[in-house]
Amino acid sequence: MPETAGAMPAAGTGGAIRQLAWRLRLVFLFAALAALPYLLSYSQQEIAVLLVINVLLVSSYRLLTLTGEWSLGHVVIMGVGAYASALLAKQLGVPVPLSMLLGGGAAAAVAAILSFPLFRMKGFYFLIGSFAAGEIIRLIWKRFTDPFGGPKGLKRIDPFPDIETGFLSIDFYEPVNYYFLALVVVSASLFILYRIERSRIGLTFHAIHWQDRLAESVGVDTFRYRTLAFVIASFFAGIAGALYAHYVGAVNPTRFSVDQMVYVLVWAVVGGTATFHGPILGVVVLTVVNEIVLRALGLDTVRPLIYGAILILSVLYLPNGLESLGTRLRARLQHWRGGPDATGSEPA
Amino acid sequence: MTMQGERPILEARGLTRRFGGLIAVDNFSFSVSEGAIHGLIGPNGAGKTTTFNVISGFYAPSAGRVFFRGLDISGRKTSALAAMGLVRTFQGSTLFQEFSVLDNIRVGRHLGARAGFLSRLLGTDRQSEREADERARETLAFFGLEELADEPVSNLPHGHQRMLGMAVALAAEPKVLLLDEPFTGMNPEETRCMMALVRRIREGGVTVMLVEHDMQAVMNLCDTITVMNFGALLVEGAPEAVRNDPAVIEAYLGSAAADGAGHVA
Amino acid sequence: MDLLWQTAVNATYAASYMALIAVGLVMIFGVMGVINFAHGELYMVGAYCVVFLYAQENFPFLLAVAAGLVFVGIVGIVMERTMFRPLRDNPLGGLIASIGFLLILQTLAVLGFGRRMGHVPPATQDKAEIFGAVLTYQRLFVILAAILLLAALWAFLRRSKFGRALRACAQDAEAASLQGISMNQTARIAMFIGAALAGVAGALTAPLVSPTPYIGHSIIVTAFIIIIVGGVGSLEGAVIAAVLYAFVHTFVTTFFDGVIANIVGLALMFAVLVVRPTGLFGARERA
Amino acid sequence: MSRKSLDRKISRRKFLGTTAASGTALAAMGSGLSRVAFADSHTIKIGFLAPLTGPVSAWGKPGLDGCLIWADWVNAKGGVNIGGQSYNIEFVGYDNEYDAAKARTGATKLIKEDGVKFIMMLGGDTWPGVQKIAEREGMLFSTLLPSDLSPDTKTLLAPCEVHPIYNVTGVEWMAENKPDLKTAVICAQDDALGKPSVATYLAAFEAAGIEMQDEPLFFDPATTDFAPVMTKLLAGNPDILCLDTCYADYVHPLCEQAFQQGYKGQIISCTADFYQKIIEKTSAEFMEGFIFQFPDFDDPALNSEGVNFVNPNEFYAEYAKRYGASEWSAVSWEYASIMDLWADAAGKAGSAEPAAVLEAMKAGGTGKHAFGTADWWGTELFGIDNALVGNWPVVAIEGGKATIKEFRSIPAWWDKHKDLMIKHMTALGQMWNQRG
Repeated sequence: MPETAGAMPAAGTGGAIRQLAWRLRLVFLFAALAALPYLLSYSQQEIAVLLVINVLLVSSYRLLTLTGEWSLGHVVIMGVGAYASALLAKQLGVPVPLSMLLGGGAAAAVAAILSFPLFRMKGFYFLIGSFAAGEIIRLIWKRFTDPFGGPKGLKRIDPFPDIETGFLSIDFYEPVNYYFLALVVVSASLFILYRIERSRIGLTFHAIHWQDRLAESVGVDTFRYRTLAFVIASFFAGIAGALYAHYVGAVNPTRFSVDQMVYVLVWAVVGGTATFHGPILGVVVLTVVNEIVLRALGLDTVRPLIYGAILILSVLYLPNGLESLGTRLRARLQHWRGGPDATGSEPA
Repeated sequence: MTMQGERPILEARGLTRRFGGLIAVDNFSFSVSEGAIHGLIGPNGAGKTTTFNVISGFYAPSAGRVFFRGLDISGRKTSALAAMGLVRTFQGSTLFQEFSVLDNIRVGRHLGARAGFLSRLLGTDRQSEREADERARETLAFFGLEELADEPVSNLPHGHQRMLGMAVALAAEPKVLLLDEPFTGMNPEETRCMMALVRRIREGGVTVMLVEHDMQAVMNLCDTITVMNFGALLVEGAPEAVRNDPAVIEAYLGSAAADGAGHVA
Repeated sequence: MDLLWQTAVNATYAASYMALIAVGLVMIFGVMGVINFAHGELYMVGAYCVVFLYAQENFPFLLAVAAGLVFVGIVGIVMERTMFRPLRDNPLGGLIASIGFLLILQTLAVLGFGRRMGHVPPATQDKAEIFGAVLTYQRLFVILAAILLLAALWAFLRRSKFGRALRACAQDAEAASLQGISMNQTARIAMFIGAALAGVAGALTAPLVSPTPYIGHSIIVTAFIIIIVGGVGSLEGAVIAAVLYAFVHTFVTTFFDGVIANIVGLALMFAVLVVRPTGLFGARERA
Repeated sequence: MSRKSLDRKISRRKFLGTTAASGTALAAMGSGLSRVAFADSHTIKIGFLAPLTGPVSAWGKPGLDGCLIWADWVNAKGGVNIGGQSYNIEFVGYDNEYDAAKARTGATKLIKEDGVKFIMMLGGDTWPGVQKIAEREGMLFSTLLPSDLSPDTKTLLAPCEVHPIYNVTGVEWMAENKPDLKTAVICAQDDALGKPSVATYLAAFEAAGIEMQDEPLFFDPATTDFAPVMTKLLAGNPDILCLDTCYADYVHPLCEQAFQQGYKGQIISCTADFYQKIIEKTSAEFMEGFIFQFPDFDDPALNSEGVNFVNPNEFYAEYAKRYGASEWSAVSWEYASIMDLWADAAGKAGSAEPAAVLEAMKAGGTGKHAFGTADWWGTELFGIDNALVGNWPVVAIEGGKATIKEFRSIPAWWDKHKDLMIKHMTALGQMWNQRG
């Protein structure tokens, strides 16, 4: 955990150089992300849009897991954002960008309410408690046809409004445009999530995870901080849900079932939750494998089987996630160079 | 050698804690004077640790009250007590093993480094964080650990980990520090060093209450000693008085005879 | 036909197979510390054992059920050996692995038996009447088998050395290993029993449900609710919660409707969680 | 078989081309990649966008299998003649996993990259994800679930199974031939298929003067034990037990329970897939007279005049030979029958372009439905007349064999009783203007 629990970037020249390298890397990353859709086919651009949304979903999930609690309700919370934003836009005519923000707010509010029963529980009990809470929310969507649309859910959800000025015209039906919209929203969200984790708040989350009694003893209100993590994570999950709803144009209770939650868990664990980028790596790699590679191989019936095998093999042979591959590789490189500080210490 | 005031800073009246049918603490009362080093001793299973857990808010008392600076604090949350200045340590090396030494202290500075959510996001908490870091380093220097600030805790030897545990608590700027078995498992050299530290902490104006097995250390260190047995008060007084009290001798001998070896509290 | 009695008979049957499934799930969780998401698929595999051996190859029903029990138990051992043992210190990894495994089992069932339902003719169409309520021998058989198997399990856990080891491991794996109990051996037996119970439930009920490769999903959600109500660490709790859930669900279905029954089931689960997070019979806190 | 491997080769090549695009390939690719490239100008591609894996795949995969037979037969005869030119038909499948977002991705892939001229879907949850694309691209789509239709879905057709309207034919036939049956009960799974079907049966029962003994009983789709459901249904000794549009894995245990709990009355259901297996679980006597809506395709009555499905008996035989009789279901022939309609319209239009085919298909307000010439209909129920409705078979089990009793007219019923249908549909919130 040293990387994430770490303090502020160290001062001094070494720090400045590292910071410069870090910024350069970011610039390259964004250049690559900007170029990406032009390398993809149209339908692959569609996949890229969903992938970007899922990156936010899984990254927000990681923030929740920082306090040591694993939820099975995160996708339902995403659904709360999706339903709220869709309903606000459809029924009350709230402009879509604003409704998305409010959708995130609704998800955060639901999380805040749920935290009262849920954070009486810890560990495994929290896991199943969040599952129960999620099922109840889904049942509400199914039962109350007005306004939630029942088992069929909502459709014809207002799309993100086109931008139409004299010289600039952006049509968000085009996946490439929505990709950039999602990229901007998700990058901003990831930046905030990253800042939170690197701030004292993140340090406190980690502290609660590893020794909640010790944290309590020095004045950390663990209930408040667990709630805070849950609410923040839920807010961004809600934003992801809103991005999804106004892109696909339809939501239904099945879309947010525990089956879908399982995928989020899988992305996070296969990617590795020790670092910020681990879960992102997980969702990107697994999506590319499942949606592009396996489909392109023309495998239909056996696709789930291969995917399942990949899951098993990856947790068996990469227990710290795909991200540990990078760490291992770096350590190997350092070893070759004979570098003295191979600080790629494995998380506990 | 006393800076002892007369006003009790921490007081328990009729404290009782049951677990199911078992009574771990039974109508137990004591009071700790401000500025004192106060020892709480007793044979294995006497209820010392349970008492500690009740005082520090991990358990609510089944009956009775705890007062801190005249305020009824019974049943308040640990974190709220810490905010009031009542901070405890843990047995052994209970630390954030995954963090660096400095980060442990930084968590300990939780209360001292307040900032709003937005300022954390925007980085405008830098001022208060810098202060917190300075204070954290001062705390480390106090324990002679400043060289190790960036080491991962898991690399530290046991003795240093014990000191760090105390440093984390001290970083929270307590008025009363509750030490849970600070000397257990230490060699005489380490114990001596630790005792000196406890005295220096008290000189800094912090009242200390400790639970301990090491009789020698307790007798040498404490101004007042409370002895409990079977969850209840046996004797309270100065070390010499307690040492020679027949009831205390009886309790320890009895328990030692009945106990055999290797009992865990 | 007396509606009340018939409903009670229906509920007893439901309780029986649910108890088998839930006890298996608790057993695996207790010893392994892993939530076996593939548990519903183990039920499915048990059912398809009967589809294959009894319906397609015409072996006697009882033999097919026994084969289902043993085969799924062996599948459990395979899971233990290949996945859960290497992931013993990594419960989340175990969870993910079980998800991967369930995808594999589903796909294999589709490849082997088609994506539509499997057909199992009843072993017997005879039935008994109890106070005007109909109880088919097929269902009676499930009830009796469940009682017999659970009683045998209970006796096994009380009497045998393995039983003590199992309970010790479930209580505290570290202490158990200090007492010289082999964790591997115990885990293997627990996995065999836990999986076999799910498998035998599937095998027994195969003629009464229409097994599809995807039936596991319906099973695992119900099983989940039951073990939450009963307390995840408690075998007795699982049995009692299965009975409780089956009766509540069956009676509400009969006197209101099936959807309301589901709502009541979920509400029961949530109420238990709020009032007593460890479940009605789970005492221990397991973080 | 060879077709499959060909598919694979093409798609693999495309995949390698698109993902391996490194710097050098960048310029060449650009957005031009999404442009359609025909492998063979004498082949027309048809998209098949349905769940091919997962729990709902039983509604998709057998349909694609049926379409492959259809294509082999048509291509063996030289293909479809469009504007004086023969074209082979090739199906391109995309597994949407019954997910709206994946359906959207699949639709754009089929349209933009595979260049299909027509896309067949199961519909349901997946249609809303595709709707916008259908509008924007003007692509012609078909669905098996007409509840997807609404006034905006101009290019979406429900040309085969106008579920659940045809269920009225079974009730009407039953009321005429078994007039002494007076009371009924009904149960259904609580989902998008069950509810409109319940409304239809309620309307049909009311039209036939049959009285409901109780409110409809809804159960959760995850139900596996149907004893309590049946106990409740039979509590009032009804004359008629209606199983609505329950899926096969509900119909079987429901029948088994009805039999075991001593029911002796009439059963009516939308489907009775694998009814021979139900007979095995119950008895021939119990199942005698069971009424439903889906004929066996080896039924000789399907060769009668007016039935437009080509060689139904041979089609079934071929399907059973290739994939096994146990994979056969209604969707096995339904998608293929839609292809008959499409090929006919494309021939008439002299073009495979979606707009032209759509126009030709709906010309004159009638079309050649699998079970006979039918009307484009639906304005009052769906807000658009894109559902093809005509005769539908009423099937009864006689001597252990499903037998077509009659092809009965849905429009004739509708003209007499449409108010009842609209009343019950409205009560269950199933009218097009009540759906989100």
